Amino acid sequence: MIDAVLAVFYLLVFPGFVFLGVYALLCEWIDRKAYARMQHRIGPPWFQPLADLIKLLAKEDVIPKNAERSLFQYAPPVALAAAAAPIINIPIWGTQALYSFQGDLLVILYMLSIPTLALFIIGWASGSIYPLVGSMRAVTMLFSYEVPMILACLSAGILSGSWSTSDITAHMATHPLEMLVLIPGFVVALFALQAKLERTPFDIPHAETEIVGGTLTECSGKKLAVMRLTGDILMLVGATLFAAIFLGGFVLQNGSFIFSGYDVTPLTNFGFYLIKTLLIVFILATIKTLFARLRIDQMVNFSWKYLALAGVFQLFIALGFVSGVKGVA
Amino acid sequence: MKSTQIKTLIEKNLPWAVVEVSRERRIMVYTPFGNLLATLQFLCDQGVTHVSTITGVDKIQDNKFELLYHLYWEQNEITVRVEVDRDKPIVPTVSTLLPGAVVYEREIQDMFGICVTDIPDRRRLLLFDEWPEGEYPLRKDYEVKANVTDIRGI
Amino acid sequence: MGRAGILLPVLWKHLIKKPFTVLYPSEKLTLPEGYRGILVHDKDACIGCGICAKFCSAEAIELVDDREQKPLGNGKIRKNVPVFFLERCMRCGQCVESCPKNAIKLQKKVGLVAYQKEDMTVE
Amino acid sequence: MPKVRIPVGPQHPAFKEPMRVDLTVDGELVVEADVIISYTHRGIEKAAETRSYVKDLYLVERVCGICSHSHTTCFCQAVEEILDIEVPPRALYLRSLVGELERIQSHLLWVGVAGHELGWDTLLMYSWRDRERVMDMLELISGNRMNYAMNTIGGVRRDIEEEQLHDLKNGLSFLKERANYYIHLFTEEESFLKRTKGVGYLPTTLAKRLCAVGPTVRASNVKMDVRADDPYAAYAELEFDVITTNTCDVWGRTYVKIMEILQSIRICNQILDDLPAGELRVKAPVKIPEGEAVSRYEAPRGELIYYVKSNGTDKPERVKIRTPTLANWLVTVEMLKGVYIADVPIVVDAIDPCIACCARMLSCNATTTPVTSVDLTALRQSRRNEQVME
Repeated sequence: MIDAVLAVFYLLVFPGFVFLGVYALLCEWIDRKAYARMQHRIGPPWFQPLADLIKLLAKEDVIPKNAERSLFQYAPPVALAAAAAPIINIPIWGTQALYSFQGDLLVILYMLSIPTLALFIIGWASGSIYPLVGSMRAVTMLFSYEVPMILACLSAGILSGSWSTSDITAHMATHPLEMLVLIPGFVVALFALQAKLERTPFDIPHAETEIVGGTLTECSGKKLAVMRLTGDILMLVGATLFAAIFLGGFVLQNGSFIFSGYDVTPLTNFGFYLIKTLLIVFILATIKTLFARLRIDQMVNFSWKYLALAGVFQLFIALGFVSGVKGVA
Repeated sequence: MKSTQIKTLIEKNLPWAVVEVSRERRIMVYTPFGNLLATLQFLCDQGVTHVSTITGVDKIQDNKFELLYHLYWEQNEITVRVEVDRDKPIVPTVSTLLPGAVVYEREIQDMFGICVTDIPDRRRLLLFDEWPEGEYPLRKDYEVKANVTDIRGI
Repeated sequence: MGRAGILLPVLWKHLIKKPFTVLYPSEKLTLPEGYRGILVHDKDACIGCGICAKFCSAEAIELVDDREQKPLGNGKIRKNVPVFFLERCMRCGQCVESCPKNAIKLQKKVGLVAYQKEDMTVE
Repeated sequence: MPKVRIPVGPQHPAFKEPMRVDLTVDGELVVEADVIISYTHRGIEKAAETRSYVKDLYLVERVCGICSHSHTTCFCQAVEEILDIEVPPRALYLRSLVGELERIQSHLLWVGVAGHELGWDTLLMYSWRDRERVMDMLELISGNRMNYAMNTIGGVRRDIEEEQLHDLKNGLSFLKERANYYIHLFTEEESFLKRTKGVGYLPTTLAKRLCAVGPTVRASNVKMDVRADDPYAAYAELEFDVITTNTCDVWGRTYVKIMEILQSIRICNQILDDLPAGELRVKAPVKIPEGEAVSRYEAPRGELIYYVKSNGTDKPERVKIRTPTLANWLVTVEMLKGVYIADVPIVVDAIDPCIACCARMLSCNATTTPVTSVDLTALRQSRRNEQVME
C-alpha cells in the first residue's frame, strides 16, 4: 500500500507533474529573461509565464468551423502527457532513475517526438491553410533532426555499454573523463533539441512573420495553454535527458558528502541537476538570440549535411574509444 | 545634357511641340492630343525609360482635363502636357512605350474617370471595391458628402 | 562564406550591461530645451484677434465670446477669446509663431492624459 | 502539388500596414504574385485643395510617419519656385541636415524591420536602440521626435545654437561607429547571408523598364539619386557619393541602405562644420500668384515628386503627390516570382514599403455602409446641437 501512495506521489508531485510544471515555467522565464537581457532589454518579471498560462486558461476556447472536432480537442492533452512521461526514466538526483529498465533511452526519445506528431495533427485538423503549411513543415523538420539526435544519444549508450539512462549516468559518474569524448554529440543534441522545440533558427513551422501562427494559429484558450506548457516541459525534459547523459560526470557517489552526520549527496546531486539544466537552457537561449531563422530547405540540408555527419562522426569516436582504449586497458 | 540643348533637340524633331524651360532642369513640352504617342515615342528613342508619374489636372472652367507625363532623362525632368476634353476623356495607354506607367494610369482612372484604352490592368488601384461607380473624387465637381449622421459612435 | 554566430561576444557583454529601456512612468524622461509639449495660454496678454484660430491646421482652436469683457489698451473691449482643444492639438507650434502678442507657449511637458474632455480644453 | 493560392492578407504580422499580396504557390515556390494596396486611402490630395498653404504644410507632413520632413521640404520647394523667392542659405543647410538625419533614422528603422522579418529579433532590438540616438538629436533640433515641422514656406522655423552642435557631433560619431558595426555584421553573419543572398532578384534592365526608384534600383546598379542628379536645398555645395551595388538582390538593398547611412553622416558633418550665418526665413505672402511647379526630393525610400498648381487664391488648385513606394510596386511583383514562401515578407519588405505614403483617400470599412467622409466643422456642430438638446 505504502509504495502505491509513494508511486502516486512520485508520479504527481515530485519528479512528476507539479515539479515539472513549476520548473518548466521557471525555465521559460530564465529563457525569456536571458533572451531579453542579451538584447539589452529588461525582460519579463519572474511570474510572467505563470500569468500567461492562467490568462490562456481563462480565455475562450474557439474551435474553427471546418476543423475535425475530436482530433483537434484531444491532441493537446496527448502531447502534454507524452512530454511529461519520460521524466520517470531519467535520473534526477544521483544515478538511479525512479524506474529504469534496459532500453529506456529509446523509449524516452520516442516519447519526446510524440508532441511533434501531435502538433502535426493539430495543424492538419484545424482545417485552415496556415496551420496546414505549418504542420507539413513541422513533419519535414522532424525527419531531419531526429536522426542526429538519436545518433548522439546512442554514442553515449555505446560508451557505457547499456541502453538504460541510469546505467549511462552511473558509468559516466565513475569515469568522468569520458564526457570529453561525448562533446561533439552534446553539441549535435543541443541543436537537435532547438529544432525539436521549434525555436529560432529552426522555428519555421510557426514562423510568425511568414505564415501567421503556423501550426498553433487556430488554437486558443485551454488548448494553446496546454501546447505552450508542453513546449516548456519538452524543453525541460530534453535538458534533463542531456544533462543526465552528456554531463553525467558531475554526479557524486552516494555517501561521499557527509554533512553533520546526514548523507547529503542526493541534495547536492539535485543542486548539480538544477545547475546543469539551467546551463543547458541558457545555451538554448543564446542559440535563439544568435541566429536568424533558416528556411525549411536550408534547415533540412543543414541538419543532413552537418548535424547527421557530426552524429556519425561521434558514433565512430565512441566505437573507436570503446574497442581501442577499453579493449587494451 | 543642358536643358537648352534638349529644348533645341525637341523643337527640331517635333514641329508640333511647344517647348518651354521654366527653370534649370525643368522642361515643359505642350503637345496636341493627337501627337501624344508620337512625342513619347521620340523621347523613348532618345533613351527615356523612367516615367516619374502622370498628373491629372481638372481644368473645369474651360471644360478640359490636362495630363502631365513627368519623364526623367539625363538629369532633366521633361513634362509632356496634353489636354483632353472633359466630356469624352479617352486617352491611349503609354504602357507599351513605358511599362512603368501602368500604376499611374490606373490611378488616373480611379481619380478622374479618364478612360485609358487597352490598359493591361483595368482594376482599381487606390479606391476600394465598394466605391460607387461614376464618382471620381479628384474632379472639381465632386462635392465631399458630409452626412454626419451615418458615422457610428459619435 | 561568412562565419556563423559572430554576435556571441556582444550578446554576453550585454548581459552585464544596464538595460537600455527607460521605464517611463517611474523614471523621468529627459526632454530637450525647445521641446514642443503641452500648450499653455496667457489669457491677459491675449487680445482676442483670432489669428491663431485662422492658422491652426488641426482646427483645435475656437473663438468664444469673452465673458470678462477685458478692456484693451485703445478703448475697445475684447469681444472673443480663443479656447484650445488639446485632444485635437498636434503641437505643431504654428499658433505660437503667428500670435502677435506671444500669448501662447508650448511648455516642456509631456503626458497629456485626462479622464474628462473638460480637462483637455485650455481657456 | 497543385497550385495553391495563398492570400498574405491585409492583416498580417509581416506587414505593419494593410496591404495584400496574393501568391499562387507551387509547393514552396511562388509562381505568381499580385499586390493590392487599396485599403486605407486618406484623400490628402483632395484635402490639400480645400486648405490654405500654411495648413497644407502640416497636412502634407502627415502623409508618411517616417519621412515627414521629405514631404514638407518637397512641398515648400514647389511653392517657393512658384513664388520665385530666394531662400536664405542657412535655411537650405538646415533643411538638408534634418533631411539627412531623417534618412539615417528611416534606414535604421528598416534594418530593424528587416531583421524582424528574417526572425532575427536581436538585430531589431539593437538597431532600434541606436535609432533612439538619432531621434534624440532630431528632438534637440526640432522639438519633436517625429513630424519635425522644421519647414515653412520661405525657410526654416528653428535654429541650432552653438552648444547644441557639440551634442550633434557626438551623436554622429556614435552613429558612424554603429553603422560600421552593422556593415561588419551584414557582410559576415552566415545566417543573414543565407537568407538574403540571391533572394528577390531584380535585373538592371527590368528595374529601369519598370521605373523603380531609390535603394531598390540603386542595388540593381542603376545610378539614380535626386540629390546628385537634380540637386536641391544645399546638396549642390556638399560632396557625397551615390552608393550602388550590382548584386541586385535583398542583400544588395541592405548594403546600399547601410552605406547610405554612412554617407548621410558624412553630409551632416559637412553641414555642421560650415553652416553659413544669416537669417532663417524670408516673408512669404499668404496668397500665392498663379503658377505651377514640379519639385523632386530624394526621400529615404526613393524619388518623391510634388506638382503644385496655384490659382492666385490662398488655396492650391492641385497638389499631386507621388511617393516612392507607389513606384516600386510593379518591381515588387516581379521580384516575388520564383521566391520561397518563407522569403515573401523579406522580399516585399526590401523596398521598405510605406503604405501610408501611397494610399491617400479616406474610406470607411468596406462592407455595406455607403461612402461617408466627415468634415471637422460639421462634426463639431453636430456635437454642439447634441449638447444643446441635453
